[in-house]
Amino acid sequence: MLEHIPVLLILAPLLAAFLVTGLAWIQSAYCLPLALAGLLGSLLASIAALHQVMAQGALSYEMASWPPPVGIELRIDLFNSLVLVVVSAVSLINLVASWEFIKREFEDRKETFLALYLLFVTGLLGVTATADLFNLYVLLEITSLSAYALIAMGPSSRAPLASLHYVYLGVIGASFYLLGVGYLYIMTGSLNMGDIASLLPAIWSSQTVLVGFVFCLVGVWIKMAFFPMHIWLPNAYTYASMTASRVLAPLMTKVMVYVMIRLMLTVFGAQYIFRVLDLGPVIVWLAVLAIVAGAVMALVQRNLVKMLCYIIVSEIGYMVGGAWMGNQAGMTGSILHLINDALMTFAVFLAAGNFAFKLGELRLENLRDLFARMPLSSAGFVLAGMSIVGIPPTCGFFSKWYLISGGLQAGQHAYVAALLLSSLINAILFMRVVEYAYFGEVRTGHGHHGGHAHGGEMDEAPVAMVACLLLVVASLVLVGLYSESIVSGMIQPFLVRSFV
Amino acid sequence: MHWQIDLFILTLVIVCALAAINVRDLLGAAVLFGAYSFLMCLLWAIMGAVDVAFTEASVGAGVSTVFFVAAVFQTTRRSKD
Amino acid sequence: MKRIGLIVVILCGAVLLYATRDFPAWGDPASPASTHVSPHYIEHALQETEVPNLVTAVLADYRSYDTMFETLVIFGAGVACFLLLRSFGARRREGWYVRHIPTGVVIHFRKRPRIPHSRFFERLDTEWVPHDLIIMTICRILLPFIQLFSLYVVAHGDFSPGGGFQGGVMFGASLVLMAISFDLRTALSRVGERILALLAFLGVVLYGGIGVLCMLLGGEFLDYSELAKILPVHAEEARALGMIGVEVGVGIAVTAVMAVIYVNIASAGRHDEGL
Amino acid sequence: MEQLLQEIVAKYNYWLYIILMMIGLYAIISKNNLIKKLVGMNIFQTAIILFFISISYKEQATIPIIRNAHGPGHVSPEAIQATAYMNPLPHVLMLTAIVVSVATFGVALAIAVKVYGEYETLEEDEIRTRIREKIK
Amino acid sequence: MDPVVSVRPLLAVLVSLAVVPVLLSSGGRPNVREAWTILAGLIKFGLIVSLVPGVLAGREFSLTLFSFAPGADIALRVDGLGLVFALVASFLWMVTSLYSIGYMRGLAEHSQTRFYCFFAVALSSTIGAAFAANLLTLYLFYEILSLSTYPLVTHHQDEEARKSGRKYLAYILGTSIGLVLPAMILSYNVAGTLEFSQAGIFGAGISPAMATVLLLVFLFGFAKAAIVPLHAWLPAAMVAPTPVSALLHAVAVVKVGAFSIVRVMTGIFGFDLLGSFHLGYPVAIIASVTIILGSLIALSQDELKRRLAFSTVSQLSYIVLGVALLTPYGAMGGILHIVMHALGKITLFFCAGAIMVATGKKYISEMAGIGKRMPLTMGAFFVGSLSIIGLPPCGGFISKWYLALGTLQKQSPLLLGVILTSSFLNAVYFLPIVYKAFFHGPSGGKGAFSVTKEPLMCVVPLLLTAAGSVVLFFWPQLFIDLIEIGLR
Repeated sequence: MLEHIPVLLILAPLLAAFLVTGLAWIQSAYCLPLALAGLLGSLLASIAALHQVMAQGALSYEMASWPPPVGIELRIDLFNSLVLVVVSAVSLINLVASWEFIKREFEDRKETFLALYLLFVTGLLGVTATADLFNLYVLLEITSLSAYALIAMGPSSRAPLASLHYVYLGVIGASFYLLGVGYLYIMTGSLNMGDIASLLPAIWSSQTVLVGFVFCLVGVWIKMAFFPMHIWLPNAYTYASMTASRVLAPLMTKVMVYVMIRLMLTVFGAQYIFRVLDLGPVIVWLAVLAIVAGAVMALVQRNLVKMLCYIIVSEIGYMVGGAWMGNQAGMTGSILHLINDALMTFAVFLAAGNFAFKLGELRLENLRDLFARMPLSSAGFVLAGMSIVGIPPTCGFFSKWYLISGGLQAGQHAYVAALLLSSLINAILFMRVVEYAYFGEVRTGHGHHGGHAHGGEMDEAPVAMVACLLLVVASLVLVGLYSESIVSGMIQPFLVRSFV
Repeated sequence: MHWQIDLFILTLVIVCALAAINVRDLLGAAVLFGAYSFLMCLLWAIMGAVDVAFTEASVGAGVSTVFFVAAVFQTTRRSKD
Repeated sequence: MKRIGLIVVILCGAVLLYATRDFPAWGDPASPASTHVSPHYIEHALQETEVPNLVTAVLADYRSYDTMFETLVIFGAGVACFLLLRSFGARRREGWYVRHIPTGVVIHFRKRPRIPHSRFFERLDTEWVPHDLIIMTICRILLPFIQLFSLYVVAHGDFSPGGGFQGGVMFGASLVLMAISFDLRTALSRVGERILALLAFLGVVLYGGIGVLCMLLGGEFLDYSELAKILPVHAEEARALGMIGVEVGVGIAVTAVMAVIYVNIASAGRHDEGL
Repeated sequence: MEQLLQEIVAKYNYWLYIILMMIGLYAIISKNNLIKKLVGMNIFQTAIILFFISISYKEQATIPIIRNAHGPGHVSPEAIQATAYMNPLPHVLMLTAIVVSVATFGVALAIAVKVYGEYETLEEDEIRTRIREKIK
Repeated sequence: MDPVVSVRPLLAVLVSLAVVPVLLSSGGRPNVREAWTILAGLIKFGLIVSLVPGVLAGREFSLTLFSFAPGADIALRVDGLGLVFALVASFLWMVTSLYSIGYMRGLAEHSQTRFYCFFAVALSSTIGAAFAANLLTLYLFYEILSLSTYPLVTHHQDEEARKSGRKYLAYILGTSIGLVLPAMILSYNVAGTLEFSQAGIFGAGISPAMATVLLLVFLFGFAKAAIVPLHAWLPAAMVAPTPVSALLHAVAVVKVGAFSIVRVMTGIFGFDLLGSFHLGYPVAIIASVTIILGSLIALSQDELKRRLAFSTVSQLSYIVLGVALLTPYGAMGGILHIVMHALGKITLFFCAGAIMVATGKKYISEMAGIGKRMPLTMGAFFVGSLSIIGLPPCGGFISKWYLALGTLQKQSPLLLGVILTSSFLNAVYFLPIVYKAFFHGPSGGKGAFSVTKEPLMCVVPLLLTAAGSVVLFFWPQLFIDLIEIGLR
């Protein structure tokens, strides 16, 4: 079965999704175990794939045994195996953590939610694993379609509208991508990434290729909420059900960043992107704008989740800027940050979800005395926040290191400045939350009643939610401390051909 | 194939598209949108994409329009633009 | 907003027009798109799969993995519509309308009436929808033909335009026609929600199952030629049979999902009254 | 002049698809009515499909179904010429794209119905005032 | 130097971290909690003392924990300088723990468990910073220290405390992220390593302009050293409970800042490079400005803790000044000042806290005559002031002596003048307090002080540190040896 690993990791959640819809009408008690089994299967398969890739190089799977470019190929190399592991792990952990929450929010429709959730994950895994541009589009649409529905199901009355706006922009994004693929197809006649990559150098000067690339890129940017195409994201993720945004926020945008880097490095090649085209400086400036705008917008938010959403917008700026820096350090930083940011965002959203489970709406004022009520969740939140700010030894620091390093090497001082500025603003943002949550007025008046003078009894979220949060937070530190092995073991071998 | 027919239908398609987004009645827009889809399907049939034309006829001109009408039935026909 | 829209549109249009200068001329048989991969399909598909309709061959075999996800998109849309709209609670309403068929008298009830189970009474929708004997009768006659034709489209997809998707949409449309010409309740009493869900499930499982079966028989995922091991045919015919199998799966799933989407949108998820 | 005419005949299809697409894009961005935007979205998608179909067209070629494939006097596999049939690949891709667009359309309509249930209107500006009122 | 791989430095760092869960779980029982705190302090001090003979014998204990990039690992290394700092910090932690028991219980503070936990974390990171083998590790512990002291600063949870906390973090995090981080990465890009070494890491590959910019960025970036104009957080942070001010703002936090600057100048740039680019002098000037300004502002403060805070601002720059002289004596004096100032200043803070606990008084103008009520406390205060001023028989004299020698070596009468002026100013703002405390009557008439006796748990520690200050005057040799090893 080993040779089937690339397809198994997609099939596991897919079949689970089918079976869940079937079982929901017959014996709904089996749905959750089935979904968990599916996600676990996909996690194991992606770990096995990572292992195999590290041992013997990229895996290629010819769908229906037609060799590419005639058939569709799945191709797993160092880069996407890493992303696959993150995607499957995050989705598995989120399901474990959110089940109580899902049960409460969706009551009689939780099995349907589960099915859509699995479809969403399947889509993400498929997008990451495929080596076919059109297949990527189809899977992207599966992901988006389930995301639209998951967001529209939010408890807030504004959720459907936010989701509808996401639909409009999402469709524009996907269509732009498709159009770009069409342009590439008209010039090369192929859809397979590797095949196109081998055909492109002959027609580098073609305007069609350039425009195709630009449209692919803009499409992907819309999907990843790159400033100024980010307008759909904050509302969508804020008004969605926390159970959904906990998986959407860390994965959706990051997988799109993956797609962008894949397009840049594998399809078009670093040579074309950085030498033939001279878009780097312009896009880095856009990234600077994204970083600053995201940070500033985050400052004015009074809603915790919305604030986190704007932080995502600025983090997207980090990654795009790093990727377009044109040197190995920047690209390394971008890829490492992709992994780290997925974990960091996941951790803060897990914590926010725990808060929401107990508090309902997460306006900053509602967070008073949170620490006394939910000490573990808040501690997890603070650690995750530290990682986003970039305090060592959490992983956020190490990816920032490479990003800044890349910026300095490329002479992009504005980017470095923006990155530092946004780190500082992130620090302010998280300190503000901490002030509300930890250092509100002591209710009994300070200095006259020893011991615990905090108001509010301890009222922590369910065990599974807290345990998952702590697990993810621990992984933030571990990934940080072992980032060297990720960089030298996986990212740099992948990049070595691109940056000589 | 005669490019004159092609051009004629293309023009009609564009007219239908403009009408569909400009008519101030959603039910009217639904019908015009159906017409647009059907003309498009014709165009594709001319270009030899029979399978796609078939699909567009059943989906675009058929089911999509029905969904559209159903949605208008559940909401409102009113449209300010 | 209008101004932003105009600027974006003009910008995009200009960029796109700029790119067309490089395009190969329209209909040029020597363009890269027509010479790189596609000749393989045209020249070898018949030999390799025994299916003369090249689109079907590419759709259901060479790029069957895409098609599986295409089915999945439809399936997902059905699930999504169900999740979004289906509400099990009854609508707050002004009353119930019941018609006594022989006299044509319509009675309005404040509370839910207990209608005697007889063919003399029928429930009417609160909101007026056209309800015409002629339409009903004609549709009743037409329905079987539509459905038969859609089955033909599915089955004959290998040789002529059509296939699982088109056939499925037509079959779904026939259900929708039933719901429109009679009313939603009649349609749902023939093909209930559970049955639709089960059909959708069966359809996608049929597709995925064939793929997995190929894998279990020792081939790659969706490599129908492996089916020759359990069918009394040779590998190329097995491919054609596999294609029919998945097309049927697509057809079933699409039928069910089209009906689900329609029913949910038309009744805003309450499944009692609607267009 | 001759050249220009040739250029027009060779490319007008592409240009018209661009016009169509821009109509759709404009509608998505500028229309106020939520369902109108969906119409624009569909026009936008069909325009792209039109573009792909244009790619697949070949002069002097027929629809991509092999003639005389089976039965007596059937064509030998070696005799099939790639230039004799349209390129089937874009057709396949666009079948998928149509399906995707109808699925998206369905889901979007469902969401729009939900939005209407919430605000009793489909006009964006009116919805915005409702939201503002609610916050107050 | 022979390097020895040893886990002892790591253990020394982790001890107080490991005690945090225990503290958390013993939240309800203060005695258990404080017993653990002190026990951890003893173990930590013991571990650090056990490293002394080895270092004196010329060994270098080191341990690489995680590697991040070549030359930028997360690694610990014990050398003379680090050991000096660690010894002082861990010794004073024990004393402070004792003191805080008296203080916190005396004032019945809330959230004491949180207080002890973050105290322990702060100590861990201080020791970590002392033992850091490279700039990356130093930065890591520096940041953890900043964050873990924030809850201590905001301990009172009122508006003023929150404001000060904001100010504190804004200055500390702002500079460390905004200045140190890019400077560090730039240094790494230039040099390819961040490992401290006497020769510096840059070699010939750096231009004078770049070196100047980097040095200045580092100097201001380590804002914990409170170089003017980045000193404003220090007086603001005085809202914290006194043990915090004492340990963290006289010893741990500010000294980590100064120590980081010392490390950067000795280990990253190296004296040779600084000398050849003539970078010592500008730094010395900046430090001198801080010294004089700090002293002048201190003169005008009426709140005792604020006066001490500004005094700290000025004294910290002695350390920087000493190292910036780039002479052996100067460096010796500067680093020795870490030790001497720590003991002197902590005594003064303890006294301020003891007065606070016993009488509730915060302002100097209210303290006339207090010496008669609290003779032990004010006696210790006198010793502490002497040490800060730099008069025998207190440790401060030794460090200032070396500093003065350093300026002479450098042949810079201006800097000598700065040191002398500042010492004079120190005397002007400290001695009147003592004088009034003993020889004036209370301004508000007899019986203005409700205190009957000095709180024991407060007095014992401050006597200990005052005695330590005197002892160091007579036996400073251990530290001098260690620093010599460290600077070799």
